[in-house]
Amino acid sequence: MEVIGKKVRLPSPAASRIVEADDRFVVELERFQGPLDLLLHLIRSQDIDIFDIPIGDITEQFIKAIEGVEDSVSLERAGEFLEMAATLVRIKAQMLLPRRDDLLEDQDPRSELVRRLLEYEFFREMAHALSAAEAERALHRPKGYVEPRPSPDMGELPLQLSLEEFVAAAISLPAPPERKPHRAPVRPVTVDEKIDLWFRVLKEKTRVPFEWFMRRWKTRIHAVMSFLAALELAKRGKVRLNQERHFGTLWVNRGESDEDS
Amino acid sequence: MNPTRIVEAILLASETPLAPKEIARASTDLSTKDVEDAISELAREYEADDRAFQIYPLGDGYQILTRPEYAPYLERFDSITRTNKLSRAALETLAIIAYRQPVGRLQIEELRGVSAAGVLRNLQERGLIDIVGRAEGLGRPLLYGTNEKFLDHFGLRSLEDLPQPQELQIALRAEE
Amino acid sequence: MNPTRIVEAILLASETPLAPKEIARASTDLSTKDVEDAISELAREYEADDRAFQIYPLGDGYQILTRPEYAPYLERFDSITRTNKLSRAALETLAIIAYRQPVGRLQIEELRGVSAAGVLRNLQERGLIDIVGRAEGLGRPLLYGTNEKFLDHFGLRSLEDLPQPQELQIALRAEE
Repeated sequence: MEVIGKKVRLPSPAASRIVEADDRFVVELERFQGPLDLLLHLIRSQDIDIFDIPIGDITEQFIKAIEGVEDSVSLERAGEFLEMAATLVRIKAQMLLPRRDDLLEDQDPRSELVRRLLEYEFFREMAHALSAAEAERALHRPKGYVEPRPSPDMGELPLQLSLEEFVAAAISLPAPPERKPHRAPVRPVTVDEKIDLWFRVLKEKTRVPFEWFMRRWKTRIHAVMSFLAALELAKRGKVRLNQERHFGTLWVNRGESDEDS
Repeated sequence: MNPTRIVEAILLASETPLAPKEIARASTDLSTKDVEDAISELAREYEADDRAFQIYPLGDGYQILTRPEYAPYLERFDSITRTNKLSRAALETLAIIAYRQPVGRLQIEELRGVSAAGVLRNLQERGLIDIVGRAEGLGRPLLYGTNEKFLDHFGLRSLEDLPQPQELQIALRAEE
Repeated sequence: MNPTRIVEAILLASETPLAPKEIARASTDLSTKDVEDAISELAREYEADDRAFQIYPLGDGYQILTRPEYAPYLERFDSITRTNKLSRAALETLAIIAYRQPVGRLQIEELRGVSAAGVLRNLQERGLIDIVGRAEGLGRPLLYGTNEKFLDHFGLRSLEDLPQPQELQIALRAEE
């Protein structure tokens, strides 16, 4: 007998690259299923060793790719991308920090992310295999017209159900499913906005602890953007960052030439 | 490709009877005459092979249908495959309706976390529930309740005789 | 009546794949074994006669379907419907459910890094997944699993027809 139910085959590795390595900084976010998909694209399209991700470069590329994310996708999806940006920045910061002696040598801050990426990649490949199986199955059509037949009168079928069974079913009804917790919409925030804020604050004070910024906004994305803004300003020489001791307060100091932006 | 086989595939897969002229559109190599010949050829084959189906003319089209002598088997098959027992989904839905009536579809779906449309139809066909009204508000959704047949089945005189065990979740308990 | 013909009539008149056990209910003289023999016999006949259709195994059941080589001829008929292709989000979510079932929404969201509520509702409406239980713990979240219709949609006999994770490791390494 001929069989549809052949084993599903995996796509060839080449076919599994969803997007070619076109200009990798111009990515249309809608093409990606989410932050993991985008991240995998950046890694695979540049032949980067997934077990040794250059987190600085990738973070920069990722943030560049999601610039203006709030305009191109829904707020909920934007939040998903921004959350990943926050994770990347955190990993990057952890890699920069000096290793504490009490931490194990193999505690690579990237390992959890790598595990998630490989796991996601597995299911992404599976989705490809399923898609091929779906297309093959769709070549077969069932009988289009099935003669209507008088349906047996259900009302006349004897019903086997005791009151005990009925009450038992009522008792076993679980409590209603959990409601999705309401997520406060994330107000989109940009690095530029934070840069302006640093300038304004540093007009009045010569130096500000980074935590002072963190305290004012509870959401992670504000912290991330503030941090990125501080890094950007340090790069441009507008501010100096210093830390008096490891794991101590990170100070943002007014730079020497801070006349304008 | 053999035109007779193309016609066979189309006749099987079509939801409506198709006229030879329409079938001929499947391929530029196919004339209406070819299709008519193919249909005659298929009818002869099905007859000679004693198939359980045949090609029947309907309006100006044709369709593959089972032969009438198999109708009793189909009927028996239908009535046996429908069971005398309620599915788990139907049973739970019936419980929600019995304890919360009058109740709308959305409330039932919220309590069970799944779509209730099919189950509600099934319970109505079995005659255990009725539409008892409409709610206020958007779209004025239908409200369901149990009926006489439901009470009769369990030998209850009224809904007040429905047991109210302690273990019933709050949403189903009678309001004090 | 010839049991092979009864089975043929029932298979032709069904909209969904049928298991031999179900088909056997059509007649008291029909055992599951008889039905299985009849299905093999019919498949041999359709093969020998070069019919445009064949009997295909899908999940636990069997269904008469057109052969793939006729698909191009069926495309231009409005009366022959095509099943809509699933979105990538739906396919990825189904892949996770197929391998990790029973699995809850939060696990799916963790794996894909995106919200799953809309996709899950969509897959449930298409009948490709079922709620198969509830997890322990806070809120007792719903757990999802694949069903017979899932197997049918992808032309699978069982979940074992899906690639094994080990096979994929090779694909992963090959790409590095």
